[in-house]
Amino acid sequence: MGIITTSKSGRPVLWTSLVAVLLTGAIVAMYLAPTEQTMGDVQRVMYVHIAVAWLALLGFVAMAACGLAYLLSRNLWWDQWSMATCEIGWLCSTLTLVTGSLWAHAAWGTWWTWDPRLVSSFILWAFYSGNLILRSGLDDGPQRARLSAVLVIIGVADVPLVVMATRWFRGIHPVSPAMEPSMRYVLLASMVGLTAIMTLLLVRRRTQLQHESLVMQLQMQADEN
Amino acid sequence: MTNQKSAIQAQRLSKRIGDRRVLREIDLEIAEGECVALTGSNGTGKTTLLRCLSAIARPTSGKVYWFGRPAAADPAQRRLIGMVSHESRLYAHLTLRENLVFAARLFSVADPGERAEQLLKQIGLVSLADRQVGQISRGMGQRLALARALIHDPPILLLDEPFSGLDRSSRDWLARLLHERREQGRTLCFSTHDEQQTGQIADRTLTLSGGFLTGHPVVADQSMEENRHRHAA
Amino acid sequence: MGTFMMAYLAVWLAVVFYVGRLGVRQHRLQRTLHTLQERIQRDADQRESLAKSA
Amino acid sequence: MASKLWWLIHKDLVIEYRVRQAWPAMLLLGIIVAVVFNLQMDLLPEQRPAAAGALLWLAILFAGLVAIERTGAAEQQDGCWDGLVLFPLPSSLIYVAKLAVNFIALLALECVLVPLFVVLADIPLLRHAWAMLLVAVLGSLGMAAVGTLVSAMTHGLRQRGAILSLLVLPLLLPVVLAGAEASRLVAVGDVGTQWWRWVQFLGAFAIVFTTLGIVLFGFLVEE
Repeated sequence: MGIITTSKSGRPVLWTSLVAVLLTGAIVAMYLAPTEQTMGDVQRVMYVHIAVAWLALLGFVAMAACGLAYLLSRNLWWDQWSMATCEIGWLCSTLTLVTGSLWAHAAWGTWWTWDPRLVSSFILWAFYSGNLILRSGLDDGPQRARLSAVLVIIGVADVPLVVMATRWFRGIHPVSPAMEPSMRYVLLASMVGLTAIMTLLLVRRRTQLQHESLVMQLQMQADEN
Repeated sequence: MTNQKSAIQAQRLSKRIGDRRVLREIDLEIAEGECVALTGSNGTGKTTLLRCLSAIARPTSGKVYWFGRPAAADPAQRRLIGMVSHESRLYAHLTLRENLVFAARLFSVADPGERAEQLLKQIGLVSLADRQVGQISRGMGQRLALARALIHDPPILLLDEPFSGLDRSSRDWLARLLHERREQGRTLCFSTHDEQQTGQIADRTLTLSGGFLTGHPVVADQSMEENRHRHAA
Repeated sequence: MGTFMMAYLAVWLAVVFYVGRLGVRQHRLQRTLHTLQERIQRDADQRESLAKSA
Repeated sequence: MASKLWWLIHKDLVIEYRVRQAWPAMLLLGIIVAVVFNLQMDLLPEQRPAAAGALLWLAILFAGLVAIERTGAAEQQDGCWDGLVLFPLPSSLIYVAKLAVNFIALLALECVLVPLFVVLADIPLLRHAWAMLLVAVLGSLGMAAVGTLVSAMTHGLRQRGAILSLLVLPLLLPVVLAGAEASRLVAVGDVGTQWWRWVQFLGAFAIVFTTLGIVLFGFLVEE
């Protein structure tokens, strides 16, 4: 029964590291990184934007890998990872759209345009949302794990095709802007920091999902006795 | 490991549907040529057990064997099984004959048209052969569903509540038909809640309650031999 | 700088929101577990007293 | 195996012919969408092919969803699906049969919509009929491959229609884009290397998702 009592001890570590990483990131990005010449301070948005965009993409691939692992092993452990990744990935994907939109408003003077890169990140967000909605329509258990696994595998096969199709339609999104070395370091640090935070949340959520399913099993046993 | 003489064998079969553990580690063995009745009150999982035994449903854990081979391994194995459920599994908008011919074709029966005709005669519905299934009565539909399950002459026949909803003459007809198949050495397993029927037809009665089987689910070799002799006599 | 602050705030809020949600679920889980434990204990006591009286 | 595949498809077509559960609704919706879209088009002649190409494929997608949603409608009554699963067939064969039925339905839809667009939008889609046919065939194949798979995935869900379109629309975006662009090139008479690239793209899409469907369909239908 001691499964959940361990959870309290992890909390201060979680909070401290979260606050520390986020604050350091903000200070570094605001004061240490050089100001970009043409864009000015607006360019600083990139440090978060690229980091969450990278996480959204990474999460999608990781989710598909978990789905595949589930179908091969039929171990619900993988489905818990898949579910946790989906939630965090959805969060990062939403943040990608929000931060990107803020940047676009400052740089291009519009909140949204149908540029290829934007279309593909929107589609990514739609997949995450679709998977969450599909899951919410199904009961906990093997069936949900199976269907969601198939969906994310199809999704991950589709994303490159979306990117290709939209890119052939030509676009205005900066592909890889030239950066000073110091900017690169700040970006790298920001990516590592945010990845660490999200991984922490992911692991916590996965553990929680496991506890939830354990409690459900206990409840089932109690009902039967 | 698995007994060569057993037509169906289930090892530690469990099935969970949603939050319910419908079947709990069931061990079951049915010998070739045996006729087994499955009883239990409504909602105890007789249908689920039959669905697992026919490999329509995938067990949560445990294995099912048909004639010693894992049931789900190869789709071609499904020829060993015929099943009648309480749903007819017939296409309402195809005619009686079309339904049988379709099933015969997908089971690779040698002459589908001929086989369909033969079965229609056996169930006494030749005159309605070109009527759509949606337009015939439920009782007739049940007969046709049985014919559809027998289309490939399966060595194992599973029936889910075959007697429910039948009138007296149909019951007798069905009992005769089951008896006939047992005479031919086919394996039968049917679920029912009618105790009277079981005594007349079945060699063995198993009762399902609370997810467990009672009766004599696993037969020792000797008694299986006895059963076979009894059939032969 | 304003745009950057807004973007950063968005990330910050999202993380806070998610951690909050984790906390709420954890709390609910603890409560469910607690009532469950009580129930199991009660059932066990009942069985014991039944066995004694028999 | 091929003859069994044919009998599976044949059965669905016969039932559709007798009951008319999907096709009339699909075709009617297609026509209405086509007319409504074209009401809004008040463009210069040189802009028309681009707009009409995109609208044509959107119309196909929306109307096609009707057929996709009713995939296997014949099996949904009287436990016919269990009967199908009990046949000694690999589940991939059932997938291919259902895919073929949807593919045929989409082709029928295009046979109505393409001439309708020629008339309503006044663009010469049929000047290079073979080129248009190739685009239509490959595009429908990709749509049917994805649609059949997602339809099986959402089978039995509450609010199935909404979830189905929610999942299918983003997945089929590449087909709509490629179909629209290829149709535009056909309409302006430029069936050269650029057109061929889009056709190849549609072909690749169809191959990828048909293969995925054949591999993954078994996971969707087990109970």
